[in-house]
Amino acid sequence: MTEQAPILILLFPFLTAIFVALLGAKVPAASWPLTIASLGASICATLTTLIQVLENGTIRYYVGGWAPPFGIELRIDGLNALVAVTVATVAFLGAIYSKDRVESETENKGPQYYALYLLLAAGLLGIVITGDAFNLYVLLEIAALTSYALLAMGNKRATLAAFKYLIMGTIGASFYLLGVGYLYIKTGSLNMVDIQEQLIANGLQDSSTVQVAFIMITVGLWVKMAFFPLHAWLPNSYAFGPTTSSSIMAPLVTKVMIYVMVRMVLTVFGPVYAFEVLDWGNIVVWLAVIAILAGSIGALAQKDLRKMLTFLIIAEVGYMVGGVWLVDETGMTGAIYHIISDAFMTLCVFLFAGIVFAKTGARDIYAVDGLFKKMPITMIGFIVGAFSLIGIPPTAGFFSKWYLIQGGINSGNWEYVIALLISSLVNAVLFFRIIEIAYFGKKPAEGHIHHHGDDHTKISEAPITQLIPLLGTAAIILLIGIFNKDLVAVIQDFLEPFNLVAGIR
Amino acid sequence: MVAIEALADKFNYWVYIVIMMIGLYAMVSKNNLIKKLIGMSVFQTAIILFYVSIGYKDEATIPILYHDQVHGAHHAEEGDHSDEGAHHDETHAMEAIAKEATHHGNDHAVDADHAEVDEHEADHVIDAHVMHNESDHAFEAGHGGLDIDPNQFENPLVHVLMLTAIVVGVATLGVGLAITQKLYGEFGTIEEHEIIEQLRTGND
Amino acid sequence: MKFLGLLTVLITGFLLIQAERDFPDWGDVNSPASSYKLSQHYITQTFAETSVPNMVTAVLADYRGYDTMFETVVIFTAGIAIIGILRVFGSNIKPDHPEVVLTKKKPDLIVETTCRLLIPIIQLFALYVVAHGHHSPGGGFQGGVIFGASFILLALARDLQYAQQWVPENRILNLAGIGIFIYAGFGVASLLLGGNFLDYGVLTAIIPGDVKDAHSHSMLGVEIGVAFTVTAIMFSIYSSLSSNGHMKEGI
Amino acid sequence: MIWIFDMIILIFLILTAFISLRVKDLLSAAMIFGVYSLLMCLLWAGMGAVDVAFTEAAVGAGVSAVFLISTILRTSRRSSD
Repeated sequence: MTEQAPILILLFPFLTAIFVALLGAKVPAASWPLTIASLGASICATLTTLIQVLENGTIRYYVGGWAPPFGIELRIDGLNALVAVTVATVAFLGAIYSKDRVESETENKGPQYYALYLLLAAGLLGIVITGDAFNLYVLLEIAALTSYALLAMGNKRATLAAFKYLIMGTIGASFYLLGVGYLYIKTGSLNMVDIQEQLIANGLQDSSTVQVAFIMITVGLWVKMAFFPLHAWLPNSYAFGPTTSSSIMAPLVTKVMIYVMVRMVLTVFGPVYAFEVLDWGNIVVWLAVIAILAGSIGALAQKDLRKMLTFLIIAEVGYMVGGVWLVDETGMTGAIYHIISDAFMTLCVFLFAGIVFAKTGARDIYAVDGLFKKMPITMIGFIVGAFSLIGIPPTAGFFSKWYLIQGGINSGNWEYVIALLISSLVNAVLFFRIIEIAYFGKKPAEGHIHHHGDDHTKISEAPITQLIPLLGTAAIILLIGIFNKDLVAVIQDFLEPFNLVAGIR
Repeated sequence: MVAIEALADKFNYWVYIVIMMIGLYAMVSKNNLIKKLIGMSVFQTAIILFYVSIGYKDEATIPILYHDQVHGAHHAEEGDHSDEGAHHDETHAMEAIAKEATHHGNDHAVDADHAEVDEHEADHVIDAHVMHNESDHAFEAGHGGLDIDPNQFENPLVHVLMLTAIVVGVATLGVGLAITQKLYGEFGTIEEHEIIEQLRTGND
Repeated sequence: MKFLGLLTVLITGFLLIQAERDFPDWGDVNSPASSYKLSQHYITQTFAETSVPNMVTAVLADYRGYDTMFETVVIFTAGIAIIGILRVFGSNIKPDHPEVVLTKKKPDLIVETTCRLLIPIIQLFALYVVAHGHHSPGGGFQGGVIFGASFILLALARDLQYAQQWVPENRILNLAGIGIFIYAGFGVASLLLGGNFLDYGVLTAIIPGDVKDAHSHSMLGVEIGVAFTVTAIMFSIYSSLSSNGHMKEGI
Repeated sequence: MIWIFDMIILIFLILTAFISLRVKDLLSAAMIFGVYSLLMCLLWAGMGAVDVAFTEAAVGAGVSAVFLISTILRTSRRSSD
């Protein structure tokens, strides 16, 4: 059955989602175990695939038995396999966390929530493993529709944000679709690898249609990943949506979009086209610098814990977009590494924010007041995530930033290096402030902000279903950091054929 | 008249841009949520118009085979099996026949020399996809059993893609309308600026 | 916002016009999209490989069947999403917003008689569209929408509750799920028989006929699955939207 | 002469798209959007995309318009722009 592993990655969550939606009306209690079981099975499938990829190289799975480009293929190489494992694991951990919170945060719509959650996971996994440009669009829309619904289940601010997201997301996806249409009109193919072969074979390097296709696809994905000037939909939707929804969407949706961008740049258009023929690497790096700074400044201005974290996501997106466009192998390695480590550290801090919200009912950062004494285990988990976001060794965040900075230095993009350092500094300020409040309690001068009175005495350690995902995430962050050499080896194996070192700039 | 006809030739490609921009403008700058959603639908149909225009071919017909092509095909295949040994070098013909033969293998294994032909065909099955030669696209009648000229039919692929896109469009519209109703239930209005105003005065 | 909209439109429009300079002529048979092996293969080989004269159906349900399965899932997702967003379950039913005043509809003789005559015909036509998708335009999706529309017509002619008596919401959701299970079932069956997912060719073991027939019959099967889901979800979406999630009078 | 027919539809398409986004009454907007979808469907049928046209006739002109109208009746008909 191992040669069927690629399709099983997707089938488990997808079929269980339908089952949960049907069964949920009668046996709501069965939803959660089914969700966990299917995501666990999906993790096993992704790991099997990863091992196969590491042993035998790229896997090409022809759905329907039709050879590409006639049929749709799932094409899994080192990059997808890693991202797929990440997506499945994050979804699994997020699902464990959901158990206690769903009923209260989504007005008793547990079964629908789990069905949508699984469909979102299936959509994202499908995006990651597919090798067909149009198939990616369909799955993009599945992921998008479920996201809109998961967010709109929250309070009224989240509903408005979900509407904005719907409009922006549709614009992004439609731009992507249009870009694929332009590629199709010039190449006649939809298979990613085949598109690139046709682009080279037909000498379409100078075609203005292909250039616009590249711009449309990139901008469409930038909208979807909330790259700085196009980020308007993100902060409110993740900050006010149900904590359970944002604990899967914040780590995954933007990261998967960055994966798609990397895939488009490397596999569909090819690094030579994307970096040499067009040569707007510098502009994009500057845009990324602006995004990083804007995200950091935005985060400094926030009093709301989750909203602060959403601005950090915008800064992180800047890291990765910049890292891709540094046009340097180390930079690209760092960007891909950061996709993985950022998924886990975002999950970690969002889980923490969810736990704090669940325990205190408050959204602002002073809600953590004195939590070190009341919930020490939770705080340990949070500190690992926070240290990783700041970039303190041996956490994952340190190593990915290390590679990004190396890439910046190698390619001479000093503005990017400086922005990265400033952003790390801002993260340090933000998180040490939170840790300080949690450890020493808030200062008297700040006492006017929303006092919670007697709540403080009731707060105790979080329930086990919330602790396990938090601590699991923290452990994974440390593991990714400690085994960074192996991870980087896999990424560099993947990057080798693209030959990013030689001949560019 | 010729000039206008020439303009009309590319007219589709112009019109989709115009419609798309109307839709995009509505999505970005209208205040009313339902207007935004109508704009979204207009925007998506414009993209579908673009795709359908890709598939259009002059003097081609809808991508459904004619009745006599379908039924004539069976006869032609049967006729071909007798003298197919002569056409081994014809990639196209072989590909079609090879498929046929493997599919119908049991039905037609009557000829004495059929076993030998089958061997040849088996080789061709493997590389049928690879050997597909794109330059000579006209099928000559009598060679491959199915006398289909690709230029006779429109490109079916874009139609398939756009069926999917229409479905996605209506699904998004439905979800958008549901969110609109929820917002109306909470704010009592579907004007975006009024909602934002309420949020500002209500919470800060 | 107006300025922002105008700016977006101008930039995008400029880009699209740039792209258009390099397009092949309209209707050109030698454009890459038309002359590349992909579309040529579909046109010339579809019948030989699947014995379905309607290429669109064949490509939809077979060559790109994976896409179509997710297209069905998109519809299903929309249905669940709308229930998740709008539906009000049990205890916390809020009164309707005062602005919306809906009068209880009295059955109208002419409308009702017309519908009584029309609905069976519409449903028959829908079944024809589903079943005849191999030979004429149509297929599971179109047929499903028409079938769903017949229920919507019923709900419009009388009221939602009347239509709900015929097609209760929980049953209709089951129908939607069954539709997807039928579709995925063909895929899983081919997995179990040793082929790849949705490889209808290996289904000769359980479907009578040769490989071509297996493709053709499986396509009919998945089209029926699609029709189930689409019928159910179209009506479900209408019910939720027209009653604001309360499943009461409707419009 | 088919292109004259095409041309007329295309011009009407632009007009209906514009008007449906322009009218202040949302119910009219929804109806005109239905007309727009129907014209689009005619155009596609003329271009030979019968399956797409069929779907658009059922979805765009039919079900989408019903969805829009039911939402408009459930919310409000007026629009400020």
